[in-house]
Amino acid sequence: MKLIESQAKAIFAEAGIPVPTGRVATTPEEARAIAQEIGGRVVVKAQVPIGGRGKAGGIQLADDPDGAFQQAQRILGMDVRGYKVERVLVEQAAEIAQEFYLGITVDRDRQANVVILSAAGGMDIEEIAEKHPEKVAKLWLNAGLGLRDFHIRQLAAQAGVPAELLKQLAPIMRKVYDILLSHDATLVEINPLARLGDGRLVALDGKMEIDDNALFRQQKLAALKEDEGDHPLELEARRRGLAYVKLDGNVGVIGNGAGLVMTTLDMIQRNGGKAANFLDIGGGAKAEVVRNALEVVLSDPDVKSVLINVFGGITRCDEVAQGLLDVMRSMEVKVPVVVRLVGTREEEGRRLLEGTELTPAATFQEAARKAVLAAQS
Amino acid sequence: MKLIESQAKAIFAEAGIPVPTGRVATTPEEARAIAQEIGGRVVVKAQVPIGGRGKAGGIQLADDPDGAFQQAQRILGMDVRGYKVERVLVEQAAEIAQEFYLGITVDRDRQANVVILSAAGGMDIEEIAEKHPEKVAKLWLNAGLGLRDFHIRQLAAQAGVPAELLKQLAPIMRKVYDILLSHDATLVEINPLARLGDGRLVALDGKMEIDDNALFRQQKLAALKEDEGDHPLELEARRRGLAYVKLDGNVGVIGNGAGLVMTTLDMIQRNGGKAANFLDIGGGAKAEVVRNALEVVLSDPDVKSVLINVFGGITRCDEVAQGLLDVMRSMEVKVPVVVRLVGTREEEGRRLLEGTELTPAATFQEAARKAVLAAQS
Amino acid sequence: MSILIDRNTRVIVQGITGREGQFHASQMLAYGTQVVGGVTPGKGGQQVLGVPVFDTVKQAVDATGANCSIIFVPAAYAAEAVLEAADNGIELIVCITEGIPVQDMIEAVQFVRQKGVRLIGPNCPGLISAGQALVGILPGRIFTPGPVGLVSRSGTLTYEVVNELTSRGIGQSTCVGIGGDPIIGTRFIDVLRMFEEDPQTKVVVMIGEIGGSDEEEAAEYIKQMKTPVVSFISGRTAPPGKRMGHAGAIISGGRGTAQSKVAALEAAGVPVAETISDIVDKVAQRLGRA
Amino acid sequence: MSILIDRNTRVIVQGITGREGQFHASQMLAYGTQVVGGVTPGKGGQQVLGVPVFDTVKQAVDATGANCSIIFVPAAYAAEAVLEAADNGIELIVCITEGIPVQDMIEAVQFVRQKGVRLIGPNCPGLISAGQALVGILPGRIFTPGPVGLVSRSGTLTYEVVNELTSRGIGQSTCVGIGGDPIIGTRFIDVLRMFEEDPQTKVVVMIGEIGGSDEEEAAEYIKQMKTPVVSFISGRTAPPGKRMGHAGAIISGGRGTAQSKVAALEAAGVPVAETISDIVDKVAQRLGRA
Repeated sequence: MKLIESQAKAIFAEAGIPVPTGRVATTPEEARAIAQEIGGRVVVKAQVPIGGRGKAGGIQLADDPDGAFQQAQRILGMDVRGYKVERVLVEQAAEIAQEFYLGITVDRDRQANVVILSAAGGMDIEEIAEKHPEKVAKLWLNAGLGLRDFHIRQLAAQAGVPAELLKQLAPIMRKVYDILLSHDATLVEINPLARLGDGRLVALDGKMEIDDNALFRQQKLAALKEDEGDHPLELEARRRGLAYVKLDGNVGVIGNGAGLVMTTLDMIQRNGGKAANFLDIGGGAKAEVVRNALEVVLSDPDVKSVLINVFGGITRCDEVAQGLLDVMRSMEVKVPVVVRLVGTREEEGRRLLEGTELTPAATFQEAARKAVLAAQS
Repeated sequence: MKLIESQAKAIFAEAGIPVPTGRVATTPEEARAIAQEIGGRVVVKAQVPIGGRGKAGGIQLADDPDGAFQQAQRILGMDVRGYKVERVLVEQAAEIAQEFYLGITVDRDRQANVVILSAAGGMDIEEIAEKHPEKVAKLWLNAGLGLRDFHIRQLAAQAGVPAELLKQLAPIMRKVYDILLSHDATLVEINPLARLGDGRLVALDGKMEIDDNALFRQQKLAALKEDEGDHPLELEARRRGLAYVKLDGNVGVIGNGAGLVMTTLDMIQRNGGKAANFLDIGGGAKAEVVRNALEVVLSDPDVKSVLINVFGGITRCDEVAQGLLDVMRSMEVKVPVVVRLVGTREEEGRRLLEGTELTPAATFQEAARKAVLAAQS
Repeated sequence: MSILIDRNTRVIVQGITGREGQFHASQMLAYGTQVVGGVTPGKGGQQVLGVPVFDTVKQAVDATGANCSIIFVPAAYAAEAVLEAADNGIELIVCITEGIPVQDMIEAVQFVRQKGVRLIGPNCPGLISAGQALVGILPGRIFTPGPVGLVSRSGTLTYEVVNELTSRGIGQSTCVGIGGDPIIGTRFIDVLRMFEEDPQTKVVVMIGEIGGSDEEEAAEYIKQMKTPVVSFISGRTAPPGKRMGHAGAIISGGRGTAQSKVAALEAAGVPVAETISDIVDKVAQRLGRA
Repeated sequence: MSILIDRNTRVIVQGITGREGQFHASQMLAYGTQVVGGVTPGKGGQQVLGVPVFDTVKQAVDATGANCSIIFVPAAYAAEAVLEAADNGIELIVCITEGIPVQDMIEAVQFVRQKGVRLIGPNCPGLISAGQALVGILPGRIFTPGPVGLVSRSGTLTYEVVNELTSRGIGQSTCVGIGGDPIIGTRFIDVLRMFEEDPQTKVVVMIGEIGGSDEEEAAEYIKQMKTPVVSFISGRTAPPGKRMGHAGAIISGGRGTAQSKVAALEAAGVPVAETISDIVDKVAQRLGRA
């Protein structure tokens, strides 16, 4: 899950990383009050879980409380790349002398956390890496050793960060690494980490990504999870414990195994169709799970046909068939459902489905073709 | 430096390891007041930096405050293997069901911290290891990995600690390791770690050894250092920054390099004498250091002769000679001083000492012989 | 021959008293795997499926001489189980558990590497050397001994391939599911190296998917391999930024697309199949059985 | 030949701008050692003794191709300096610093071992390959090339021996001061193994002292050595429980006595000299020059 700027900055501040004075407002009146409190010039920033808000006009300066009111009024409700702005962060405006990039993230290829530091902050790290590759310093951490002072000196030297900033930079870097570990983050990013006119280093913008697998031990963060701008069907599927992704086609898909389901989506496209979703019921699914899966897929108004593609290994085909039957009996299914069941208890499964309205298919290819045809008719 | 029971227990309590209720008293009246506060049966324990106080009568039970007064009166001032008891710890008496040994210490051979756990607590670990080797579980820690739950299960299984105690034991073990690292200890020992009648695990006695090399970053512990029962000459030498050990002979020894000085002591003994001290002035010593060293050695009333044995590598013989001259000029030296100077600027050094009362020696052997003879005369 | 496991592999099951652990232990035993013991803290002394249960891996290794461990421990404790196995002389660790926190796995993978221990997974179906030993949750009955080595990030998809291979009379040497997580102990390139050394394996099937760059890295290595490799990449139609079931199956920052992987493989001269049947056709071709 | 260092060793000095670092760098240069640079955080860009100073070991290694580092960093930062060197491709680290906290060294020694890097010290005088290179603080002028390898826990005592060897016309191959701390990177047995492989070294002198059991362990190894070893142990009259100058020179819990070491060495057939002259006599004997 992604944390937005205001959430990341709250965590930074708690850890002792300097951030500008500010607070979140949900109304223009609140924005004015916060600007009043802060005094002087403020910046009003749209809080959305996506980049590009600056270009979209979601970041504006205001000279006084009334200006803050007006800017908040303009930004709140704005659409930033599909996300409606419901909150703005009102912060003391900063006089920036220089911008740095500081991030720690997981490098899956090196199987390590990697610290990235650059003296060319403010842009996306991909952009920095492309435009100024020589200004990007990277260092992969040994988990046992952690982030040491010599690492920090190495990074600073390589990134060309002035030596006089090391005294401020070192504790910030250590705190970023502490935050990464203590919050089970896969990314903690400060960009820009700004040197102000008075020489202080301040985190002007921040981003964090939290490992969903670790939310069981990150109670505070887990509570924020629902706030994400996910599709309502994704939220519903998550509540039911299903690995579901909403897509923009019209063939509903249910299968077992991520690779099998991805391949099913690919096969649907090969046959001229487009999947409405990804849904993996996993290994050894019981009838109950299958019922839940089908209910979620059928509740999607985009779905014009459904393809159930199961290779029975641990998963038993008769269990899958039973789950399908349960749904057919409890609700009216208005779209064609194509079913391919292969493997463990295949015969038993097919027998259960005989005489129902489900469309059987013998092969992967046949199933994809039939489902696409059904959706088009 | 060694921490005594009350100091170790204060650290345990701060870390959240259960210890009996109690406080230190320096007078029988205080002991009575503490016993009154605690209520019920108490134990009065001599606080000395040495083992064997139990056998010496330094641990006594008292049924009531008056009993505590009497026991404290008896124990305070008592001599335990050369240490005068100036403090007693008055603690709630515990009903012990079983005693365990738990310690973490530095194993220099394996270059690792080793955790030691035994179900046969109460005795010295050497005694346990000898009498019940099968009951002693040891585990060497990887610094990067630290002490993990599986280590604790492994130790408990091997030591035969009942599984139902694991829930209490695990956090205590983790805290002992945390204390070791956070206090730069080379030993943290709880012995006995007692299971009481009600099932609780409590640290009934504790010991810690702190790495002298780390006192620069252990301000609180460094402040306790002066409290140690060291010889006054050792304290004085430490104040002057000298590596000095008081011994029980009568030949004062000064040399450069620990091995050289140890060998000098050995040579003195080979020649029928006995050294009054060990004193290493280290490498590259200036005249000032030599002067300090000689002053400390000469202030020892046991010293009947002094042997200065220097092999000049980085250390310059003329610097050493100058330091000796400074002392000879500033005070009356009443005992014979034998000097062997070899190596860097040997000639210059000898020339400086010509015409003084110092006794020159050409070889290691000659120097030792002359110093021993001088002490005997 | 085979890689990683064979008839002589001595396996313990960490988490043997759990539902999953016990069920799959029974399947492994049924396949003929030497399951010699299990580990569940607090349950030492019990017997499960006729094998002894221990409180710790150390006890299990001391008592049984196990050299391999398969882990069915819940996600919150699974990385610790890996550390315990690696720290106690286990040479091959197979971690089935899904949903282990990434930071836990970074530590575990680095420790395992430092110890010179081989870890397969996590979030994987394990592995099987057809006709010899099953250390995993793969459906043993679809496998038959033969010349095809398989390595895959996806379980079920692999079963589809194996099923079709077997039905067409083409057997398998070893099939390794390396797992769907971003941080895994063994990657394509590691397994390819082993197949390259294995005399039984005449053709290798590599089944990749979106996310990361293991396939691209493997493509570089395959250039110098003597054993032919046939590949398949799933997720060609997956949208960016969405996790497709596997925690590791995600296109992020424009990296890890199926297109990038297909391009790298094709540049290395590796045929990339379009469908599962196509994989099997290409394998048959390379075995001269087309 | 020699062990560990020779004419081609490329050395950087960590802490080169300090008083000690600079003085000994000049001595090493004077001896002919290839000192190629120095490291002092914050002083990068300066020149000291004609060699460049860098902020980090990485920069120094990148710029100079150094493969060896000698550390003169204050005790509070010295273990970190060891980690930095080990993490940046240095193959041989010589740590002179005295007074490093034990827990810092445990971590550093374990990390260095894990990286496959060799650490000499800390709290040691370093080493010298006579006539070739000096990486340490030993007085170079007393050494002369020859057949005797020395390994010692004590600096000055070793100089006494070398001085007498040289004055009697017996030269040295390499002399290694392994240090007086309880936790050290290289122990007697490690250096003995190297001398055993070194064709130049015909006799080894091992100078031990009270504390620990390195000498006892070495005695076990010497039993199977072809190169003869002569030994000396100081501290025969040291009282238990007292640190004799070196942090590692302490008899604790009845272990680490000179008597135990002498007994172990004698049991292994190693002659233990009683005096320094006696060491040299025994060496001369073994060289057939008695």
